[in-house]
Amino acid sequence: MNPANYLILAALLFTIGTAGVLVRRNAIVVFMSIELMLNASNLTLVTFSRLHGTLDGQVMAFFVMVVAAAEVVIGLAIILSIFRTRRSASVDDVNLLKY
Amino acid sequence: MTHTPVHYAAASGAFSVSWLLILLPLAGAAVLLLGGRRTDRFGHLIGTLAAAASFVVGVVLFAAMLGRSGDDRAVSQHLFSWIPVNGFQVDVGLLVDQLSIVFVLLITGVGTLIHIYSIGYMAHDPARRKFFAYMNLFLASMLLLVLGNNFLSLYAGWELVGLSSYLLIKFWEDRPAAATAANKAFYMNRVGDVGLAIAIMLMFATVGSTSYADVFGAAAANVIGYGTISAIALLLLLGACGKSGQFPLQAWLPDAMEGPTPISALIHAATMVTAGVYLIVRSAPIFNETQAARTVVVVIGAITILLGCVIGCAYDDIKKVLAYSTVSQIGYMFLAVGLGPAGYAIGIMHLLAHGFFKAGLFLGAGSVIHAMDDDQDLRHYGGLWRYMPVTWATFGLGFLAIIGFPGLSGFFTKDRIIETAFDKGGTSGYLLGAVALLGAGITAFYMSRLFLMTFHGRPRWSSEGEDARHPHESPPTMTGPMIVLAVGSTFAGGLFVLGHSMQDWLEPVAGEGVEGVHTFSPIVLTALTLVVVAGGFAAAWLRYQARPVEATARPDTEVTLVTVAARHDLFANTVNETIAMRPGQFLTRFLVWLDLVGVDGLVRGSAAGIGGLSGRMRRLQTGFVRSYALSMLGGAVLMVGALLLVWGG
Amino acid sequence: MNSVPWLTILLVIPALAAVVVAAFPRRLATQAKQLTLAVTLAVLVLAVLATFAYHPNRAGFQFSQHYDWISTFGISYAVGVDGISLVLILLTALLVPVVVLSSWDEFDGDPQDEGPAGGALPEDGGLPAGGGLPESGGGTAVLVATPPVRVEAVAQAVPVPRRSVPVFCALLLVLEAGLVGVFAATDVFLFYVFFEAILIPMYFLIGSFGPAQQQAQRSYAAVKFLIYSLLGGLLMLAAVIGLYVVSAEHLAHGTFDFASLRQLDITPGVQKLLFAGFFIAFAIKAPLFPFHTWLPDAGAQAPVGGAVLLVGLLDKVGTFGLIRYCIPLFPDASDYFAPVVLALAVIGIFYGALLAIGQRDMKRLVSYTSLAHFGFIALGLFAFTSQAGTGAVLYMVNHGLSTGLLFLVVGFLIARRGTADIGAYGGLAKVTPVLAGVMLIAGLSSLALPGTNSFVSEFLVLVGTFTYNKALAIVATTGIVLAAIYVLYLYQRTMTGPITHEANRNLPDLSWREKAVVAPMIALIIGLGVYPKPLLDIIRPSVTATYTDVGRSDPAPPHPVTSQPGGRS
Amino acid sequence: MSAILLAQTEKITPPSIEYSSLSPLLIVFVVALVGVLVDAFAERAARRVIQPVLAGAGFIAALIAVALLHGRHALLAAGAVAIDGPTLFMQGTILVFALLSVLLVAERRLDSSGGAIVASAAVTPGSKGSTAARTSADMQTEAYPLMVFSVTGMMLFVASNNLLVMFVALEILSLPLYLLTGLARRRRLLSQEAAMKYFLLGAFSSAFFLYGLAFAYGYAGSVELGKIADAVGTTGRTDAYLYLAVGLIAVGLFFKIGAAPFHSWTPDVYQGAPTPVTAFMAAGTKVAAFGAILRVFYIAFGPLRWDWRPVLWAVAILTMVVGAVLALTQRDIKRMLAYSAIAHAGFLLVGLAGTNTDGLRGAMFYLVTYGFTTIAAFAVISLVRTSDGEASDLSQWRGLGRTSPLVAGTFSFLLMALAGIPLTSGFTGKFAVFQAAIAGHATPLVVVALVCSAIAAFFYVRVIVLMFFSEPLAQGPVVVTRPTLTFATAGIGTLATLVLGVAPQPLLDLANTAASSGFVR
Repeated sequence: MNPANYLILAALLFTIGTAGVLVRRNAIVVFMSIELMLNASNLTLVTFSRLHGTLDGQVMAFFVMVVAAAEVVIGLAIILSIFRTRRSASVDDVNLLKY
Repeated sequence: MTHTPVHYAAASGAFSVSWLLILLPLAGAAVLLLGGRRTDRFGHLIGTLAAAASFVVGVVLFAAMLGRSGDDRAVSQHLFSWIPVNGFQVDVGLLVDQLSIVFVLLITGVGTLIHIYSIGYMAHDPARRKFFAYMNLFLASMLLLVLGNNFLSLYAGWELVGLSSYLLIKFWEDRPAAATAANKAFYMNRVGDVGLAIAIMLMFATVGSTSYADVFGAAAANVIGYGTISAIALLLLLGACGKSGQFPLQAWLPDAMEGPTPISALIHAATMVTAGVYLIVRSAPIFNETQAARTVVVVIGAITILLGCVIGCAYDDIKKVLAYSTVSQIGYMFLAVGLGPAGYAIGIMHLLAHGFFKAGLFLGAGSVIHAMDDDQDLRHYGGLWRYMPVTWATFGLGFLAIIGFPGLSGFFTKDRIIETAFDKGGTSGYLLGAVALLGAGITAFYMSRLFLMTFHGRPRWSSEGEDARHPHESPPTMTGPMIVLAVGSTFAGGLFVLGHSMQDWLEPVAGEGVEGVHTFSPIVLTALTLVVVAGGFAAAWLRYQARPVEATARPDTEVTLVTVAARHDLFANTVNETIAMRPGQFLTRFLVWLDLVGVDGLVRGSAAGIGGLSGRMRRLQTGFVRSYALSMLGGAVLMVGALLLVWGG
Repeated sequence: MNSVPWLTILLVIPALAAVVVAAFPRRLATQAKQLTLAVTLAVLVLAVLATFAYHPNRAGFQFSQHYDWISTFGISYAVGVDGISLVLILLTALLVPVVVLSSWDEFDGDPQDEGPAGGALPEDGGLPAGGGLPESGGGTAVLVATPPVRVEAVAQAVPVPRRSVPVFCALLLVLEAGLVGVFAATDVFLFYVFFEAILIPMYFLIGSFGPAQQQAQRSYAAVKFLIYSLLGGLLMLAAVIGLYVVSAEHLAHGTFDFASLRQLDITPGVQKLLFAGFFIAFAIKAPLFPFHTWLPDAGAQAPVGGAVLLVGLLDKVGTFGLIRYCIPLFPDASDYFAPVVLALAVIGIFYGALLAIGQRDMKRLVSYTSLAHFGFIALGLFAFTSQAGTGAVLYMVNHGLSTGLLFLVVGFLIARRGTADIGAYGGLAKVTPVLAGVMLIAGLSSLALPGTNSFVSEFLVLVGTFTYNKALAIVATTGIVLAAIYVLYLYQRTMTGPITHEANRNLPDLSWREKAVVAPMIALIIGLGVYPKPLLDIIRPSVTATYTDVGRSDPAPPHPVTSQPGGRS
Repeated sequence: MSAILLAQTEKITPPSIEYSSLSPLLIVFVVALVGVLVDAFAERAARRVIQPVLAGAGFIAALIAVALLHGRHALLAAGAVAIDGPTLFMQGTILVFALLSVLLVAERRLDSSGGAIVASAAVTPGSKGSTAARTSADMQTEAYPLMVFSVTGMMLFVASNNLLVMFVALEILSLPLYLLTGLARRRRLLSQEAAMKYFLLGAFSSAFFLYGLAFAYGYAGSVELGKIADAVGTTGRTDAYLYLAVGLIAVGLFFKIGAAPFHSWTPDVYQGAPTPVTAFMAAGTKVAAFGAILRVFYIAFGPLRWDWRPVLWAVAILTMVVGAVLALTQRDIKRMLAYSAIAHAGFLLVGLAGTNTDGLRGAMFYLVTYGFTTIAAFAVISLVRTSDGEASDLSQWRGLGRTSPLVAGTFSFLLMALAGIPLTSGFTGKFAVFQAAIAGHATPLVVVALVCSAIAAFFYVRVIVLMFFSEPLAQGPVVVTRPTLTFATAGIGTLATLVLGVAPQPLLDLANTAASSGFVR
């Protein structure tokens, strides 16, 4: 089938991810949405890799996964510490810093 | 077109030190001002000495000039280069010629006398030293004015006499009236000075020089366009009017009487106020070229004569009356010099004669005021001749001189003016002659009024009661100068006219005094004049001698409109206020407001605007992660969109 | 003798002295003052010596020095003087010691030292309205508990006396160095650096040494002054860089060297842009109408000494820039914009005079008179005749003297009565005759009375303008009436009439120190009025050269005399 | 499918790596790893000594390595890393700033309780242990290895010649920063909040970057900057992928430099993070991010410059305006400096708008000057304290010039540098970039920039007014006089600000040679 469809799918995923970041309040979910965006990029990479007939894209996807994993660690640490302080993971509760 | 400058003889012998004339009084002033209180005790002596010394130098120079042959009597001396900028080369230089020497003698002579007089008059004033300093300063400035050999030096002297006049009018500074009068005098003079300044610029723009030699050379060579030269002449005239209190700039002169009386005598009667006449005669080569300007001069002269006389009749303040008489007498001079070569010399003659008798009159008035405890109201005088005979005699001579009593100086000089006015011929001639004649009559009236109300009739003051008056004769330091001046005013006129002596003397400067065809034979005219004068005197006699004088003037409601108008200076001040002062004040207030609200408001407004913008934009920084993300997304979309547009288009 | 690096010496001495003086502790105030006075006097002497070493009729810059500074941008430390800058350096060297001496006691044991801030919020220091912050620093205050401040904090926070004499002296010295630099620079970048650098000391002079009790107005004036000038300066920076880029296009390597820049022939279009950049900066600095509104505030809020330097010297940088940079570098643009400048100048003459008449605060009044004077200067500069130009440059010097003296006198009055309000005075001529006399002399010089310095310059400006454009000159000339009014009206209100306030009844007359301050000024005012030739001979060649280079020559009179030009006869 | 794989597996050959040329990177990386081990094994007291020394030594060593490498001009690791003038210049700069920041972090005498880094991040604010955590003398020494890791990322970021490496570097430099932001000893809540915001938004932006990378790959079939440029240059083929790539990658990079409208994190994070970390971020991250931007836009998208210039202009203007205007009404001094940082990012973009070597030189010079000044400024800020930490609220600075003139004077000088007053490095820097811009026919942009700096000057001046022209508060802040390290840092920064303002020529020469050698590709 036409690989372009994969690109469209990826674009959709990316959009969903973005929307998630904007609309969801729970920090964890927001973070998951970001992960979704990363994976959309991965899908795009892989698709292009297929289109170009080279492996580079797929290799890159691996890199991205590793990075994403690292990001998860840091992210969860931060979110957790905040959660422990405030007993809430809502990103809307943290807005002391403004204006 | 080029042309050669007028030639003046080089300074040599006595003339090489003619700068002493100016330096001596200047040094006097400097010593007195810098010396401070230390010189209080003998300050007046130094001042008088400086004046006298200057007078001596003047006499020496005069003698030296007599010793020279007619055509190199005009001596020009280059002192130093003042303002040299490429084409614009102005030097400080002196021109001692027949005209200026006459003025030098008048200024230093009368000046010295009045210095002496002031020793007595200001004896009790704590600031006498300063007074003499200022008078010396005035002498120096006035001498610079008449001696300068270029228009810029003249301008310098011109403004400096304005300064000394200002200083002396406000000499009693704690009197608000004095301060105001001084400022008024300076302002109105400045208006005139603007004219003079522009005239000088125009000369430079036309001839490339401001020295008499070059300018007059050009004027004589008749290379300057009529329009230009008329403009120059008229601008000079504006200056002259300002300085000489001629219509329409006369309003300051009466107020200037706030100054001490010797000042009124020296500056505002004898010398400074006649500077305008000097300017016109000095610029004869220019005025000769432009009939238009001369016409304006005579018209102004004529108007001022009447204006002065009429107001003079209405005042009860002795000094104000004399002031207005000065105004009208100078009007005569303007009328004369406005008549061109025929009148220059006559104008000067009347100027000199006037210098004597008006100075004498003022000093006399001063002595009266002194005697009456600084009361200047004629209506509080009367019958003073018994108490102050010398004053009465000297004043009387001056009075006779001014009304033109046969044989006294006024008789010669004023009659010559009337005569010349008629001789001008044509309707204008008759008109001017008539005005002059009428003026003579009115002068006779108000001066007689003044004289009679002061010295004759029954005293309107009491020697007892709370404001008791003990009139007494003044000390010799005061009477002495009065006597000298009386003598002067008696004989000066005669000397001048005797065999055209004055006219011939001034001929190189003022040009050939053309003896026009007589409209009337001099005898007839003289008789006519005498009749008119006698009429004036008679009227005054009937009104103020035959009948008793009220001790207080009648209120405006009971007198004729003319009198009311005259009492209000013919509304000159009202006019000035409505056309100049009020709008000026309004404009000033408006601009102050505009600057604050408008110009600066713009500045402050823009600052406030940015601040407000900042205040509003801060709100966008809500502190919510999601809104930050939204703004980022928005930015991303915009950027990518823009790029895609670039790609598409 | 030109081997002597005069300018660098004049530049370095005050700069070093400033560093030294700044290090003085407060208790050595007197020594600081003495040192400062000595240094500034030394600078004056050196400046005079330099003037003797200067050859007026030699073309181009003299005492020139040239060292590469930032070669990447063709920037160099290049100094040199022509007649124009030399006289202004002389003026600087003269006024600074005068100011030092005049403000000798101003900050000793100031009663208001410990005074409260007068309830003035820091935001009054020029924070735009509408910038108020209801919720300061977010909710921080709410959540983060704020335990009471520790004791030593309180102990350390006690306000110390607010005016340090050494600092004041240091600022003056820095200012002097900067001014010498700005006039001596022959490298446009260097000029710009000094142009901006002198703002800072003046900013502090206004901000922390102005009237003690008016903290809010002081800050406002200082900030307004700084930001206003800075805005102009930054616009000029754009033009400066533009000039560099243009030079880089014309020459092999871009440069800021003035001499080589004026050789460029820049296309008129570009000239106009660059001219605008420079002109606005200078018009703000000078100031010309309508960029003047910072001046009255700054003039009124600066300490008297500061005001003298501000109006007497700093503002000259603007007019100096006009003739040094705008006209020679952008002749076509100067032609093009001349009508605008002349119009602004004439407006300024009347606007300044009328506003001066309307003022009730003496310092503001003097500031506004300066606006009128700067109108005359600008008029002279853009009349493009050697007379007007020379007159204008001489006017810069004379204005420094006359207005400087006027400010000093006003300062003396304020020092005695503590207010600049004209209404608080009256009838002082009887109480303090010398003071009154000095004020009158200053005033007369300000109204350009013949015999005082200003007359020479003002008449030169007018006559020069007259040969260029009669109408303008005539209109401008009528301005001298207004000058008479604002001066004499001020004198009348303060010095004449009866004494209205008891406080005035026994004010002391001028002290010896004060006399020593005004004496040289008066001597110069009269001396230069009677014999201005020495200065004119220094200024004229440079001005003439400037105008000849841009192809301007004086219009010849239609009917010249055959004899040698001038009034000798 | 599998056939292809096989075919390629045979071709794969390990790339040759010139370790010598990578030495700076490797040194720092190794130091970071050692730091982790030290933290694991050395005991508390020792760590606080070893760690900073270790980190400092590592930075110095790396600095020497960089110096030794000067003049190198090569692509390494199969074109993944580029060692050339700009790289070395910026790596050096980053190392210097890192060194200064380490000094700040190592400061332990700020007030009664240790340094700026929290004793144990795990303790919940408000809980029993929290006060102890605030007052206890020790600190979370992991800060040092984290900083070193971040520096590694930065150095790789400016050196990466390959979008993927760049992405990885981006994460390496960001992740430690996220953590560091959360380590403030005082105002824990703000610190944690800042960390979270920074993290979420950072991750968000890197997602954009990554997506852009994918499109770049899709367009050119490679993520090597040079190859992308060739694809544009040789084939001249341009399609939507390319422009999507430019846009999305730009988002990621602009986020890092805090350009509007991607700036919103900056004020919050600058305010919340511990001051030394803020200083480190402000100086280091800017250098790194600009290094990357320069590389990407000059090499990969160089051929397209006429297409992205307008966008760059728009962003630059918006950034300058937002920075200058918003700073006017700030009350918190760190927040104000954050906005000023945004404004400066705008000025730097103006330099880029010239798109010429002058721009490169100017930008690099500007980065150095700005870094020194801003580190010094934050150092001074950390000195002015009340009982609950730094006197961050502007109103507390009133009259500081009277109570402690030296500190106030220094700070005023730094503010003037930021405002760009002549004879400070700030002016020279501005001059350098604006000159480039005008030479590159971006004059309108420069005029806007200058107006903005006039507005900006206003709020710097306001602080000076506060410190000098207003009367001190009765209970004003105290300037702590003990912390030598902080004083040293402030001193060095101020000195550099002065020297670079008066005698910038040497550094300019350095930047010039670095820039004119150009990017390797």
